[in-house]
Amino acid sequence: MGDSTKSLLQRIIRRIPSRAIESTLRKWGRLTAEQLQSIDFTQPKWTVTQELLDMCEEGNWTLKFITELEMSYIIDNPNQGMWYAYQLMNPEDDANSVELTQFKEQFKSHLKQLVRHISLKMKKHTDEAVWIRIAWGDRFFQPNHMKPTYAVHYLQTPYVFVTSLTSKHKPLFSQAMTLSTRYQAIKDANLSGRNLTAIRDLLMRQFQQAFPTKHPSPLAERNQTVSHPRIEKEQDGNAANRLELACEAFGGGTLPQLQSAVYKLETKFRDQTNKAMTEREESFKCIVKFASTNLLESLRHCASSGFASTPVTPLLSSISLKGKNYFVITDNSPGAASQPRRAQDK
Amino acid sequence: MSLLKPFSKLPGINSANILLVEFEETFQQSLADALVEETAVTVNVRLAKSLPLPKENEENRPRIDLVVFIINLTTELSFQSAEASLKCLDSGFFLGKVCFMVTNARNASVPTERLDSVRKLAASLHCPLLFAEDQTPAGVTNAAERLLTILKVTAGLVPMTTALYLSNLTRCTVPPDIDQPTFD
Amino acid sequence: MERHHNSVTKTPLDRVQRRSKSKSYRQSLRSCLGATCLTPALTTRRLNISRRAPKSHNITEKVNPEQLALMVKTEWQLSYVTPLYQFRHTQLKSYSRQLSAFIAAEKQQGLAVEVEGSHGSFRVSFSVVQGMSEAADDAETVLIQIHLKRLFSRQDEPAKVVWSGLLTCINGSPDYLRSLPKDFTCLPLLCSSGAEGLTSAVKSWFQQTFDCYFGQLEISHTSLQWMIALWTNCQTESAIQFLKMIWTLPVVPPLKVTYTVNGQDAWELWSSVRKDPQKEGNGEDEDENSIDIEEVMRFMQGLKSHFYRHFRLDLSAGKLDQVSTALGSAKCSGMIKISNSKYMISTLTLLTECALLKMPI
Amino acid sequence: MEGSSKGGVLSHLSLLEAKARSRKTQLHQIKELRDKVEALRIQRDQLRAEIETHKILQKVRASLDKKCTKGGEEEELQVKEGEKMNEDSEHSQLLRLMARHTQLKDLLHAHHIIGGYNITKTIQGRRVCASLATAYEGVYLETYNVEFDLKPTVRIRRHDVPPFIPVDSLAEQSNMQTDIRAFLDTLSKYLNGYAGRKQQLKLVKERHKSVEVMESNVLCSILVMLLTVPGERVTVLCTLKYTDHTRCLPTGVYVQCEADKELPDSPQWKNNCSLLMETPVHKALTIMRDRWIIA
Repeated sequence: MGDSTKSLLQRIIRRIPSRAIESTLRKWGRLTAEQLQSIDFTQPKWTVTQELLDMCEEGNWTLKFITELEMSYIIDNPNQGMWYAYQLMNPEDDANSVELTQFKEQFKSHLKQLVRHISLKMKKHTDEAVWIRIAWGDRFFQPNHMKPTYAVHYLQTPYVFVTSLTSKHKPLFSQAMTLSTRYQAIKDANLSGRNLTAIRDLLMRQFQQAFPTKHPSPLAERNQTVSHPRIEKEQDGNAANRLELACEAFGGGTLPQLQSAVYKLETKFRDQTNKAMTEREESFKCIVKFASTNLLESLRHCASSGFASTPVTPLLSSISLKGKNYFVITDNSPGAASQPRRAQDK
Repeated sequence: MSLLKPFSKLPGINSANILLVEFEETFQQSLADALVEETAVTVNVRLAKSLPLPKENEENRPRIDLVVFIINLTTELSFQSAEASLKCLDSGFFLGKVCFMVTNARNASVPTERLDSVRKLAASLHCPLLFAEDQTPAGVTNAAERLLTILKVTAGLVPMTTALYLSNLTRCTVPPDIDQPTFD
Repeated sequence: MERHHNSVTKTPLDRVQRRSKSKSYRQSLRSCLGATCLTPALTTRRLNISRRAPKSHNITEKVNPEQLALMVKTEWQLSYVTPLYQFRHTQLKSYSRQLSAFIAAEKQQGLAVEVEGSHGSFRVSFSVVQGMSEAADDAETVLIQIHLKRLFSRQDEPAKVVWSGLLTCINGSPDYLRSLPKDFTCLPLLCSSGAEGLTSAVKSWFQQTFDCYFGQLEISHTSLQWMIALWTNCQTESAIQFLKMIWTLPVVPPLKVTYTVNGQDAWELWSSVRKDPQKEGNGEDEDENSIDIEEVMRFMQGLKSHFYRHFRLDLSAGKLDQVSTALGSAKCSGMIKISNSKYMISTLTLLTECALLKMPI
Repeated sequence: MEGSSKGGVLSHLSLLEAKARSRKTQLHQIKELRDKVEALRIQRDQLRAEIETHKILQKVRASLDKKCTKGGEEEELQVKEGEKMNEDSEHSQLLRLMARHTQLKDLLHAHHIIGGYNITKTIQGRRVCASLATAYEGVYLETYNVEFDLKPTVRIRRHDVPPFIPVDSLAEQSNMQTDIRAFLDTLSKYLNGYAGRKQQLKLVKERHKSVEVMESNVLCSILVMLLTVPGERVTVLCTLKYTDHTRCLPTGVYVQCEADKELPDSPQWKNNCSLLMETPVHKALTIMRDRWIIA
């Protein structure tokens, strides 16, 4: 037991960058002021780690302490792995009145019924998010703290954000989640990314969407760049129109930092100049991936600069409209040639 | 489709009007800022992404003395867009009032074929082809100065020369071996 | 990057022997003059506008398997080399010694030959790769390897290869090769892999010894499109599995588009844009299996239009950065990996051509 | 001239050229400044004229408003004919129209205040966008938008309502095809309820430093507070539940006290509970503080 505690501590410290170690330990609050003072954080990381390990041994820290440290670090730095969004479906009547203590108890008891060895830790963050850390074991093995699953849920919302959940544990997690939130089902929301805040903002609609209103739009005002009186833009109207449509499709202002979107296209190849391919029965299979440091801003720029035609195709605007970044596209009715494609769920 | 005509309007006194057409709309802005610095003549700059120009501006648009197509060699679309826009110009412009300006010609990933197509296009229309550096301020000023030299002539502000005369001297010619491999 | 039509004066012209144009060039000239309309946006000048479809070469029988394995598994950085003066394939042993000594001297001066954790001595070996050359005018391919013998290693431990380079010329333009004066050997393509410091050391030794010049060889947009077409054309003989293209669009922040097409579907599109050989009616054996730049462009157009139909986004606005299939991958920065030895020759032929275009006349 | 011998003739020439150029720009600058003075003068005159017009406009407006309150048709005629309009009769028609315009604008504003929705048509009437403003105690809070497709059926295309407000199920329940207004009314109630509760929570945190908010959620449908009874150092746990999400008042108040089990049943606290049920929480707490029930 002692060894696993120490190796977990070692592993966590390894993940934390040197400059963040001190602040993380302070936040953790398990070290006394003297202990904190005795550590020289300017030393190389491995000496700091050694000192901490010694303290761990002296203080007889339990596994619980260490997992707390990990959790507080992950909550502050969530953008480390891939986060997947899940959507809860068909709420029961009392779904809206689930409260924290009730949820905690329920989730714990449901999961413990399903798995014998499991270590659970829940914490409510300042922004109302409930953070859950699960270390999975099974009938014969103790919980593996090296690869814990993290889940983030905002009570009363139908979304759950999960990282490092294996397919083996997914049904167990899903069942406990649906039962304790008083929903009937859970499904993949087809949205994933490294930036938790981005996928959360996208689904919770916490980004500035542009709607047509009677009030003078701030966009138009912002767009009026002071230029020289002798320079005139001939197609200023078009440019403003493109920008407006682009903002309507992807949102205005700073957009959630989504990094990629994937489309699996299984549609027919249609081109008037290419008869052979157009007449072909099978679909043309391809996968298109868009990637950028901020995908939505890139796409918005594409549309406003004219690289992408406006109005923006529903395929691209669905990313922010539906809050998804994985799409499977098929021709929905093979007979009608003029039917536009529609994004379908996986 | 409305054609842009070179002689449908009267010229202004001591003024010259230049139209910059660029699909990317990036270089034209800095170039325009440099062009209006000129104090000897009043330079009016009109910016466009592509032709034709919108009808509603027809009234207050002055007579255009020089049309410049800015082509960024790194993208194919830039050339294609310029090629499509050419169709909206009255043939009168091709008597010395059109010129091409190419950027990013030194970029190594640009296939030589693309520059060749621009050369051929310019040569077939008897227009001059200028090369410009759009990244540095010095490059922008330099490009603006070269355009001003041509503009002053095409606007009729330089005595003893005409646009047609100048274009005979400056128009792009295709080297005779453009379609042949270099080694022979 | 120097432009070659400007550098005509740099080489004494009297040394270049004038020759009549070959038949294929006259054909290409005729076809370009014939096309009076301007709409095919890209015409070609220097790169061949038509080339033989890649035949699978049974290279495994001809080339030493060990050398072949090295060539196939490595990702190479490409450079071009101007013709080497007084290079002799017979003196490779002596070159090995000279280059070893050169690197040792460089290292002594503390110049940048340091490879990580390299406390030991470098040993260079030059060897001829037999069975690679295709045309009679091609010089034999030379493989250069640098081994590192660690200072405190056991006697029987084999020296580790830390750098390899391949100087090659496959199907080089006979016109150009024959026009070279007698003492020059043309191996225009250098594929190198290993530490940067060693690459520059090798380059500077070559420059001093053979009076040549090295430059980075980027793979242009057109060449990448050629690669796509040549590889896709192989589908019937060995599956390409997928055709992957990576484009970058110049927006803020830059947008990377990865477009991966199913191998079989790509091939069917390719065969639909191929010219009907019957209609051509030339009947010449030579032309039967040739691929035209127009076909390549039509293929690209087809791929782009399928993309545009879905996303209303014009890929022409961007830059093609990288292409890959199961047969290999190529990046515009000049990195190449050939995964299937069967088609190595045709890929190297294209690259040799690219490198020859950088040669001074 | 010494410089020229050092740097050569050409550099000297270029120096002269630069000088000449800078002189030119200086002259140019002076001209520009003059132009600017002229422009500013014109602007000043314009502004003066505008003020003048505005004054007249206000007079006209006042008379219009008077007429509206009286509601007499005859009086309108009277106003039209008489009074101060004679001074600049050519503009009178225009001025009257302008006054009417401002009046209508104010009416529209009033309409928004009493709960009307701002609806915008887009793409030739195939879509409409409704914006729902929320307010609490006279303070405008966030505005939410819902965009509808009108054809082939009325359908929500997109919105920026937070996910814990059940927009989709509200849409299903209401008969949106015929009565979009009813749907907007219900949605607006939900949004105003949410905005009100959120604002209350904010005010509690701002104004009552001694009250510790133990728990709340994104929907603000639950509020657990730790209250301190002054003097006795007794803490009381007070839970407010808002099961009706359209309202800003709780549907249930529960009080617990570790130290004094009897406390919740005391008449004073029963009184407090009913106070909390009937008054917005931040106000109720203020009252309780004033009565020295809590610190």
